[in-house]
Amino acid sequence: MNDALLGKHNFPVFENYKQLVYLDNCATQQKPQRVIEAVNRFYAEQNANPLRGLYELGVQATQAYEGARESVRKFLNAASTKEIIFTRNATESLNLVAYSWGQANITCGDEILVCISEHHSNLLPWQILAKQKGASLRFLECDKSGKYTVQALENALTPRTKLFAIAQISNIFGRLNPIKEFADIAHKNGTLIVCDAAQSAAHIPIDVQALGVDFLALSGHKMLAPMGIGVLYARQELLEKMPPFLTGGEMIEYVTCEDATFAELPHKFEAGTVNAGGAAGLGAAINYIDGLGFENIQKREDELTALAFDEMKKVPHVDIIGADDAADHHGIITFTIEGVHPHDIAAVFDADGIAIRAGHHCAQPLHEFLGVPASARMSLAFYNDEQDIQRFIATLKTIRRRMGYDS
Amino acid sequence: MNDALLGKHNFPVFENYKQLVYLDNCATQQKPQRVIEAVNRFYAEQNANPLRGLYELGVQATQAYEGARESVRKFLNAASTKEIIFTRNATESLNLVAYSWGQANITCGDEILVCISEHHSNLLPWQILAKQKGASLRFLECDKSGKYTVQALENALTPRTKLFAIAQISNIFGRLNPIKEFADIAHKNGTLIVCDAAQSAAHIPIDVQALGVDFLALSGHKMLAPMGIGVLYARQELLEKMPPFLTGGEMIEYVTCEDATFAELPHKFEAGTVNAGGAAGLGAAINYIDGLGFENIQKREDELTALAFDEMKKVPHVDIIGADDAADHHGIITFTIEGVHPHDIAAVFDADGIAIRAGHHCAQPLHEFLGVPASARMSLAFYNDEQDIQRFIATLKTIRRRMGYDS
Amino acid sequence: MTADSFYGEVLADHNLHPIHKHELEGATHCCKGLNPTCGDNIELNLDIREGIIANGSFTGIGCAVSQASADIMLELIIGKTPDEAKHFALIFRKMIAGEASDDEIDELEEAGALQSISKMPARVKCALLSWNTMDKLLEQAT
Amino acid sequence: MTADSFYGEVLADHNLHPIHKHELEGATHCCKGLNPTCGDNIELNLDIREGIIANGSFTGIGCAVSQASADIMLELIIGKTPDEAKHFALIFRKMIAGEASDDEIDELEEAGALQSISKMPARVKCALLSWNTMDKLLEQAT
Ligand SMILES: Cc1ncc(COP(=O)(O)O)c(C=O)c1O
Ligand SMILES: Cc1ncc(COP(=O)(O)O)c(C=O)c1O
Repeated sequence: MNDALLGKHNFPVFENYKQLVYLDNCATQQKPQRVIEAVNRFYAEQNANPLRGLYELGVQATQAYEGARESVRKFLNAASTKEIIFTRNATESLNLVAYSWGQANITCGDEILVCISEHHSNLLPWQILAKQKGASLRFLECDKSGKYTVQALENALTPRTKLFAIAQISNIFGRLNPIKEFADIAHKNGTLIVCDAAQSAAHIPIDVQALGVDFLALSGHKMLAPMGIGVLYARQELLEKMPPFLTGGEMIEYVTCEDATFAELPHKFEAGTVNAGGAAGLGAAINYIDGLGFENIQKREDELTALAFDEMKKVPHVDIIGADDAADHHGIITFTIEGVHPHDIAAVFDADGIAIRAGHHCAQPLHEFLGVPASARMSLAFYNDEQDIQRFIATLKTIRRRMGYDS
Repeated sequence: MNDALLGKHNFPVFENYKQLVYLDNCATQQKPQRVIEAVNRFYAEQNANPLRGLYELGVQATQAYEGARESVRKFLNAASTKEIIFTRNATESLNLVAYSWGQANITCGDEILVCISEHHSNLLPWQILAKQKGASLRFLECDKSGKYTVQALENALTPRTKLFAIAQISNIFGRLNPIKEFADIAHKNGTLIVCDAAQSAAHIPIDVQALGVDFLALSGHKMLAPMGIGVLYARQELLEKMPPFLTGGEMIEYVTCEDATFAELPHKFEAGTVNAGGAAGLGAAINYIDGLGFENIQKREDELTALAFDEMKKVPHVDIIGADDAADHHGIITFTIEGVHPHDIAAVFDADGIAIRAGHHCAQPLHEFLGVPASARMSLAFYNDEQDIQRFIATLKTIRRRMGYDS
Repeated sequence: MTADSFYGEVLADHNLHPIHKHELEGATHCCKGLNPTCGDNIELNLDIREGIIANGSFTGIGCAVSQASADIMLELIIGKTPDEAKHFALIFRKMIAGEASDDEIDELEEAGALQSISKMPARVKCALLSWNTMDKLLEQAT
Repeated sequence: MTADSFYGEVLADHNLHPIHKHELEGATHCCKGLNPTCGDNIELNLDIREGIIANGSFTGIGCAVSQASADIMLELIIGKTPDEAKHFALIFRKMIAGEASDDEIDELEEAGALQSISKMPARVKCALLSWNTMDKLLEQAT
């Protein structure tokens, strides 16, 4: 591991807010100086419209952009860069699948199976698609610990199930779902699997070929990169057959007044001027993660998670949602405090300079399923440290009293 | 005018490439240091997921993002920030209209009228929509100078014409279309007008209320801002009735397993984590333009255009596409050289350190209409200078000889 | 009540021990309000007779700010005319926007305890939920 | 021809005065190629008889690089066997990738003049268009 990459000093935001305890990493991660600089460098040294320019700067812009695509390909171990589509964020990636693959492949009477714990971004596109097509949306339920069983999946799949939507790591439970096992089961049933890797990409290594997923979505901003850049991975065979999603410049081969033929993969799915600066930032983020190594990221995050988890369990009136084992949380601990609304929890933490999140975390159906109107969530990254956790716990212990309870 | 804002020294790319003559501003503009810094500042001082955070950093991120929206509103003189939707680029803005408004409002037998000179991004979404709906796509033709007449428009409109798509400034001709006049004619016919302002936004002041347009699209990267951020303006009344386009986090009110209600404008149309860093950059770009003032930008660009135009007309074998008056070109001069393929033209310019563009410029139907397979284009911005134009002309004069012709 | 109460004692007290959080038999008017972004919701009941808000109550779920704000609001408006209630709503909004004078804040009695919300932009919606709901109710009522 | 010829004299010459740009009566094989991103297109005609490329021609539009490359290619392969032509295509690709040896480049005769294209990544597709089209044609032919 490159030790120099660990720690907050690489992140300008922590230089500017020395007292900040940032524990909302699920929502978005902070950006290391190197990533910020990579974006700057693009605009200062390579800025041109990629894929077009017949001049030196344009060639450099193209190299920066396509170089980032190759970085993503390696990061996900995709077979080809043709399978890597740049989007704005995971949400757009999933919508692309729903609009392009979904409109062409889902018909009346079909079923789409969605995990009950899915983020709205991996639920609403399917809900709307199902409505438009007269398909039915079915839900796979988990137990209190957030676990989905093989048995439940096998029971839920029917001959009409065309698609199974599941997050690799839930943004509430933090639990890692057995994607490979589930993909095999789905495929045996003739069902495609779309994997939402928004919460996993920054924390565990992903190998799309080993996982055997058909589609996989992620957001750059949740893995050290700037906002405005995301990725859709899809198997080439599927992409070849899918109609384009957005249309316009860059994604065509020939256009006449009446008709158009479309460019080759991956460009067919990237309409208009691409976000090459964002892609350059994502490339630098991947480089940063590679420099640290996932073993080291995981080790550190697991340690911090265990520390937080164990201390939280000791605080009276605090209830943790999900698994009873810190190892199942991957840096995500969602909780409630008896008698205190999550918004008030977040407000008290904020007063102490600690950023956590409160609400439904874009997972209202899960909250309904669990019978919890809202919850609070702390989520960490490798750049957090023990002191962050200690300050988090110290504030946690005071909350009920500060809300007027005697204990 | 703030004189300090004029000139290349504000643009890092020109510090890094002192000899670069950048005349591909239609494709994308270069970024001033202030814009690059605004993005940096967002990530170093305000980075959090906007619209969610119950903590200080989240509040700042929201202010940065919504502050940029207010800057765009003022820039376009929209009535309300509810009418300003952030997208990735103009292409996505136009696709949003086609998917959301189009799917709900275009039916079999309807007509969509598109100018023959439209960029593919303001053509393909309508071509595909028309096909899907059994509507017909009709074309408004211009004369050789790129001019569309009131008469032609009135003749082309029929009772079935639901939408009229037109660029404010064509990326080939550089001509400014009389949007207000055309909007009035369209509206009298019950036809909505969608205005592609991708090429105008950096060069002339836009007042959506005075223009009376229903939809207007622009790209940040073509007006000093980073890539990955664009804008759709639409009248509130239309947006209220339009179904969402992309769905997922941030754009909902309530979600159940079966159903969802959507957030208020503008959030209804912004699914997933927004590009707040990009928006901050766009805000800074608008600030930069405001600091210069459009009168000054126009004056300078008009002078440079006239200089280039007059000199180009003197070069034998060079044919300029479009109007015969430099004032109608708005910094965009598309041309051909007899006997030399545009790609070779661009290659020779590149060898001399001059970036221009060659090809069909995402306007294949127009090239077909004009009977020109491809063309070369120089396009300038206020930060270009007389020396850029002189070097451009100097190279232009050598091209035929360097391609092997005797003169 | 300890001294370091986060929102201040008045607010904490109204949150933990609301006076008016219950159903209201014989209410003449009822209105629902909700805060989509945070999921807070409120049902406001008023008993308006002979031009006076004779009684009122609320139910629903929400954070301390929205709960206490509702309770304090009812405490203030019960016994007043709808026009007086609207006047209070106006001043309350001014206060939250940081634009009310000290005299005006005095008029609001206990509701003045919510003044500090003007420094928490993310919570403004919570504080305003009951007041917005009341405005909607009174508009429908008149 | 002036000395500052941009692409070099060989290329400029084949572009302005192509030897093989014409229709071909009695062609046994014909194949179209196109370069979507730049709009260049080519139609390649070969007359293959008794295992020899007896004659060939091309038509179409394109930049100097694609036009000259097509003309030079035909100059090289006419009179050769399809296998020899394929071998040249292989070396040509190596050269454009900057990986051919001097000996190999020598084999290409005039086509070696396109060596400098390896330094213009945006133009590689132009140089390869005719060669790719020939490969496609020969694949169909055998
Ligand atoms: C007239 C016009 N419209 C639309 C576009 C598309 O802009 P973007 O690629 O940023 O979406 C362009 C730029 O290429 C343009 O010139
Ligand atoms: C599990 C999960 N999926 C999808 C998303 C959506 O990501 P984005 O908002 O970047 O599109 C998120 C983040 O909010 C998430 O946690």
